[in-house]
Amino acid sequence: MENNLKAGYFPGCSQTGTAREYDLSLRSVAEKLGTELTDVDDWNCCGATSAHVTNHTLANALAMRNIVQAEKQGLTEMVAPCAACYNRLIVSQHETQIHPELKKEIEAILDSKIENPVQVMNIVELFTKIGADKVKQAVVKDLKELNAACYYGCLLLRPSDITHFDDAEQPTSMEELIKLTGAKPVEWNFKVECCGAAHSIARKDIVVDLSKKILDDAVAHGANVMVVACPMCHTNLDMRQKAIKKEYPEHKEIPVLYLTELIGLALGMDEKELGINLHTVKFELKKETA
Amino acid sequence: MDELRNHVKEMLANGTVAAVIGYKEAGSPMRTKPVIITAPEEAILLVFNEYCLNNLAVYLTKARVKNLARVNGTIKKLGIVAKPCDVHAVIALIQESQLKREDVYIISFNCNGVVKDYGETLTGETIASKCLHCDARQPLYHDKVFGELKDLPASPDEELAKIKSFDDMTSQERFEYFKNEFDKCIKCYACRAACPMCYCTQCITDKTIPRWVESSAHGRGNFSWNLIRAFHLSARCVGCGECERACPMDIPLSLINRKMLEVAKNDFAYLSGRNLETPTLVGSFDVKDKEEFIL
Amino acid sequence: MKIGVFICHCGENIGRTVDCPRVSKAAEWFPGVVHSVDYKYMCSDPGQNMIKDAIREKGLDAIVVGSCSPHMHEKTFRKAALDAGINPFLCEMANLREHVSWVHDDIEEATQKAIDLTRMAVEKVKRNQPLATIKVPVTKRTLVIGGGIAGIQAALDVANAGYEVVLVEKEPSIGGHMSQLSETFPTLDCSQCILTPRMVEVYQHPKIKLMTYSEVEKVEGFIGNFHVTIRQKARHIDASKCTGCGLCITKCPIRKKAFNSFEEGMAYRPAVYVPFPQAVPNIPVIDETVCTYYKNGKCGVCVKVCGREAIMFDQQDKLVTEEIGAIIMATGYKLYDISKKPDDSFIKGYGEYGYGKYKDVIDGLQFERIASASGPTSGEFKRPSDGKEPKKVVFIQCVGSRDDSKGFSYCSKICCMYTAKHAMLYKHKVHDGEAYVFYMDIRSGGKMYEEFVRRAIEEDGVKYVRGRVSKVYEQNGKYIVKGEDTIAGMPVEIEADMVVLATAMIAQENASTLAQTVGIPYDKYGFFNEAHPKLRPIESTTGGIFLAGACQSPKDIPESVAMASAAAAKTMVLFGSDMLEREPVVARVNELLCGGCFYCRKVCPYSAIEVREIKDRNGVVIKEVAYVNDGLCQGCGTCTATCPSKSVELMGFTNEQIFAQIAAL
Amino acid sequence: MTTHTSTHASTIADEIAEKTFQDVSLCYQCGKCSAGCPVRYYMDVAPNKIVRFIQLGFYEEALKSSTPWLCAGCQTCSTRCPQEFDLAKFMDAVRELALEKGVKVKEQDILKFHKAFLHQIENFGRAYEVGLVAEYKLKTMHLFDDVDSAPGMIMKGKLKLLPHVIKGRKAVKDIFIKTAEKKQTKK
Amino acid sequence: MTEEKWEPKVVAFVCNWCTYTGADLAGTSRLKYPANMKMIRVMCSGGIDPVFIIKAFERGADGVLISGCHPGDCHYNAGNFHARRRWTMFHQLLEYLGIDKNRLQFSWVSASEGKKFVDVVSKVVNDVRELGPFKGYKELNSEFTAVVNGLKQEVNKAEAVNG
Repeated sequence: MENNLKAGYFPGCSQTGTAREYDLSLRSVAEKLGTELTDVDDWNCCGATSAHVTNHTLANALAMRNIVQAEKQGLTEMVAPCAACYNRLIVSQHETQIHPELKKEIEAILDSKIENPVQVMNIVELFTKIGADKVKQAVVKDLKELNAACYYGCLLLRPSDITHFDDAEQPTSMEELIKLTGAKPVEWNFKVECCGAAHSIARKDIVVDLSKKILDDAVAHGANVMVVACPMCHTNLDMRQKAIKKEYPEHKEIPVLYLTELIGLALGMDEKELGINLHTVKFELKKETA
Repeated sequence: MDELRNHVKEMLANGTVAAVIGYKEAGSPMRTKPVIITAPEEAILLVFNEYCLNNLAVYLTKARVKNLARVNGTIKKLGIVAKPCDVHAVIALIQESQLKREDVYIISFNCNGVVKDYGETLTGETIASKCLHCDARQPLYHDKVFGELKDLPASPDEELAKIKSFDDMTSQERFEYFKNEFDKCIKCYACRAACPMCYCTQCITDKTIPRWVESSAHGRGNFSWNLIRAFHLSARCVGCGECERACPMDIPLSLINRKMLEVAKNDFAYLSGRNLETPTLVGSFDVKDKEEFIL
Repeated sequence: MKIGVFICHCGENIGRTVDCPRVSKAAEWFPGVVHSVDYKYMCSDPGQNMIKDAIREKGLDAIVVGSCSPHMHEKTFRKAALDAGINPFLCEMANLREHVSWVHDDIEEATQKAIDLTRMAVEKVKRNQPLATIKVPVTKRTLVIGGGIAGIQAALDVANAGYEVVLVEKEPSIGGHMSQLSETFPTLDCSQCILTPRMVEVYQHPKIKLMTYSEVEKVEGFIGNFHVTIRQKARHIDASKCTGCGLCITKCPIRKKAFNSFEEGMAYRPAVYVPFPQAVPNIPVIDETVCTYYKNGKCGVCVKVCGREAIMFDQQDKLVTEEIGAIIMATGYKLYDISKKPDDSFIKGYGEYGYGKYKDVIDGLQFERIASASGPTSGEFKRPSDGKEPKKVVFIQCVGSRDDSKGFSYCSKICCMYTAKHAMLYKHKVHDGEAYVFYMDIRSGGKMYEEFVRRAIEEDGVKYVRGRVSKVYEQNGKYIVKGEDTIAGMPVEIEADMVVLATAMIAQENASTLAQTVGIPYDKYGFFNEAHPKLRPIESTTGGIFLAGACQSPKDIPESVAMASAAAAKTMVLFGSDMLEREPVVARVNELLCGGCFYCRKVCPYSAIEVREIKDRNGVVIKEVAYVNDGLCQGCGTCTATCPSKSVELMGFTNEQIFAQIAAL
Repeated sequence: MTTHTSTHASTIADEIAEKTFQDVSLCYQCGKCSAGCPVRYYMDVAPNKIVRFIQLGFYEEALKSSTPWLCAGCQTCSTRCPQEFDLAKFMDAVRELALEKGVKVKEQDILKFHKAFLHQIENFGRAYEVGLVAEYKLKTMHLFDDVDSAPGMIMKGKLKLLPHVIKGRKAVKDIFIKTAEKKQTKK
Repeated sequence: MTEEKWEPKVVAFVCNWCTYTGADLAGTSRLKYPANMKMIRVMCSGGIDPVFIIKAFERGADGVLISGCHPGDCHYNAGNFHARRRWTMFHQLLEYLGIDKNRLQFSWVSASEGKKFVDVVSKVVNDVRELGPFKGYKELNSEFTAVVNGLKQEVNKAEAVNG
């Protein structure tokens, strides 16, 4: 295939653990679409919420070390599939670009110059880059049985003046993408509502409440599956459904897929290949009777 | 070369142009001089090569040349053989209302550089310094274009390096340097005569009521003249280097012109005579123009 | 040349730190000075007489007064010079008070500087030329652009004073936004009832030439002498034949193709239409974009029903030129379309409120139409989605106003009042309904305004919540409005049936393009700039062009009307004399030397430089040179500094004069 | 409530401005941030009031509140703020200051989680989830929360029993040391 | 004149509407500034020709100040925007040719900025004072005079020799 995309890949910690299936499905889908992903050498944790809520210099330094690593590798584009990692990387990059004194400080800590040529992409942008046509051509299975609620969460779109990606309140890019697979996107209210993210462990009660509200709205608007683009959202929406069920026994479960998994299914891969069997809420496509 | 001659012959014969300003050989194949062709059979004289040093655009604003285009009460086109860099001057003149685009017929060449001086073979050593930072070896505007692009002999841009080196000098040192250079000036105004952009009916330096520039060839008059000349050409100069070539005292005028070209480029992303659509730098403004030097 | 120097002590003001007698003594020795004196108060009557007497007795040709700032007394001393029989522009001043005695302490230094300044003034005045004030004739006709309430008021005032008016309106009818309103604050009288008689008056006024469905295309000339080109768009109806019977409108088969913009998109209109029943003039327009005839040449029902043969499918736009002396800009405002952000930025505005997504989230003008007795619901409160009566309505203020992020930094000024009015109108009709207003501050300065808002709260029970709403979303047919009451410090969620957004008032579509056409400055939002924010709020900086109403900044009806009458009064001031007098500080071109590069033309802020062709005896153009139009030139001198060959000079500030000053340093 | 004076006041507002590159006076207290905050119901004080406290110099009230700690950093407020004030970033700075000033944090569990998380990165360069959860549970004594899901996750390969240690571990550790030093010198 | 007695000579070209009026305000507010600076009033900063500056140096000025309305406040809407472009080019040219940038300074002073006017004037006068007399420019001419005198002497000598 000609015009194959080459991009750097920043997996992020979750992809090596709780979100193993995200990593798995991304790599398989990328391969199928002829996209070559190069892992960032010896990447470290972006610092996540914990760093920036307690020490902003530390947060920027941790994130920028990865940018510098990618830079040294000669990467010009880099996908960070985890929305939180994406947010941390792109924000730190922006901050160091507009505040020279901060840049100097971080350069001193990292003992390395920051040139900032690397363009950080989120997962949706990666697919846009690959091209709708290419994805569409590769689809072998029509997912028309799926009524999907696309969930962007908070960090994929924000801060909108830095990410410059889609409308911050009424985004549509993920919907456009999944339409290619035949799945039907549903219009619902909480595409960009927060699920509680980092409070997953320390304040499970909050996460249970917020996730429940989001899941309920999706179901109320006719969704039979949710699509996410962030391991943290996935943890809260999928894994926490057990806890939700415990708290609210009448809760109606709804499977939660990663965007990459949904596309993988359309490209003809099976659930196991994509790691969907690892989810808390079970999901299987209807078996074709033909 | 035959293409050029045939084309000019045809244009003159069918009346498209009233005259063509071009180059002809001057005593040696390694030397040329300007010629104005009005009859088709004279077209055989025309040449184009790396010895076509003059910027012929300077003739376009001369009354005698303009008169050639006036035939029986109508205005015909004037043809000009112009290197791509000379085309910049034509464009700048059009932007300054000295010409109309439809009144000039631009015959240009894909340019492979010219020499510093007549009689030399074109090499990295002898190539004119303006060719080393040329941004348009193909003419940006033309009515006819000849020639094919070949690789240009490469050489470091020493002019720019020299200009940069001034940054490390103190103001006194720079003042001293230019004062000494300007001291050589004999006020012959050859620089002005050679400059295609110096077309004023009466030059500021010739004005006596009031007197703008001290006309005696002493240090102060020289400094003022060169300063005003440089300023009047800032952001208008197309960088053809004819002034320096014309200067009998070898004053390095290009060091100043080039510096101001760099200033216009860096501060306003502007190059003179490149685009008929962009407003001239002088005569337009942007609310967001830089101003960190203003208190 | 005989020059007189007069040094003023200004009581003690100058005299305390400047040794005035010494200055006047020193001036005696300046070449050309034949008379030099000092006096306590030069500006007093005896002081002025001293100057006049000296001019007459000593035969002075020019004078220099060393006193205060020219901004203070230049006019006084020039007048004195004129009275004594010399040209007033042969008087110069040296500023010895503001620039010397008041800012320096050392007497020696101050005196020396005073001598220097006087010498500079003497050197300058030697090179002054006698100048004559410039006189230009005035065409006593006014052009009013915009036929909203401001334009109507201005046109009527000027016309009633006996001057001719051309009123240009781009829509098919005059009336503007005011004709869309239901009732008006703070009296709740019906908008149409007070407006319609004015519209008819305009139509019938013998001094007013009404041009609807027309736009100003070109403005040339200057104060007192504008040449205006107006495009009359083709109505495809012969206005001279049409009686306004409306048969074509009722019979037109195109019923649901075009939204009715007067009803703010909440109804349809046929292909041939008048914007609203009371339209003035009552002559319809055919919309080419939807009419079947323009698609395939068929239909023509209107032609068949029209008894007057007034339908003209092949009518073309017409260009009309008018000679005008003064222009009143009254182009009004438009509402911020919050489904889009104003610039071309990627982020769209206010997705969180779901405007454009939810049918029952509407803006203020849409609410006016719902509340209006002549509106799409005939004044009954029905929400757009299902026609049900909303029982709970939430009003959100400052949508797009006071918002640097998604809108505009300024306050739209009228929303506090009309939101109170909206809530009140709603409560008056739906007695069991609930109205909530989310606000940040209530700005109700104005006669009976604060009382009006209190009435909404106290008598009509409208609930005001202080806080901006963060999100509106739909759940089971209700709209959940998420807000915070910042006074109680509590989150508030309201299940509303309808949400009304008080969107910002912004500059009219293409206001900046029109401003460029007319030649007046505008601010970063597109509102036209006044000449001075306090002392000249009605005038634009361009002479003879005045501003009325919301084209200058957001305004309510009484303010717009007041401004319109003020603008009308300003044009009458202009028309009070037959000739205009101007200071002769204008640029002059030496045509012999001009090289015709026209850099002057590029830099002139007033487009005062024109091209003049120089021809030989046979009429063949030899060259083109610059020429200054005295009426337009304001005398900044930017052209003089730009001219490479120094062929243009500013009268009163010639290069020769300035060089003389420099030389005298 | 005690009387408030804003004598040494400007320092904290200044420090926040320095950390966040924005001035608290930007906020005009419209409350849109609080209105849209997903965790508003769990907070003791509305987010806009935290800004108000800082504006007025009531620092203690701001620093000891649970609100900054409950902020999930979702940036809904920052995205919708009409004054383009980045409240999420502001909250980061308030938390940071609370730690620097040694204010007793109300939400101990959240703080302990963050500390445990950073500890993992400091040691291994990446988040090591088993270690994180273990450390967090030991610190908070919430020993039996979520124990039901853990074995399942280990089976699925989601929780690895051994941490992945990156090569640049020392570089990362250095980052921690240098940023800590910076804080010391500042004091 | 001895070095100790030297006082800087500064010329200011100011616009009529903002800076000149701002200077008037400095006066009415009785603010103090050095008496070394003398002002020449033009209508707009857009009308200040760079040759004025050269002339001022030729006439012995040690420093020049140019001042007009703030961008956007120009009485003539756009005069100062054109001026700003011209200055951007001119001050870099002068600096390149070796005239210290503190000898030619630019400022925006509005009609209400009496205090700023005083600050600007004081700064310029101080800067120029630090640089000392503008010998470079002043001596441009004296060298010429010296050469002429030298030539005259030569001629005289020759005449003397030739009898």
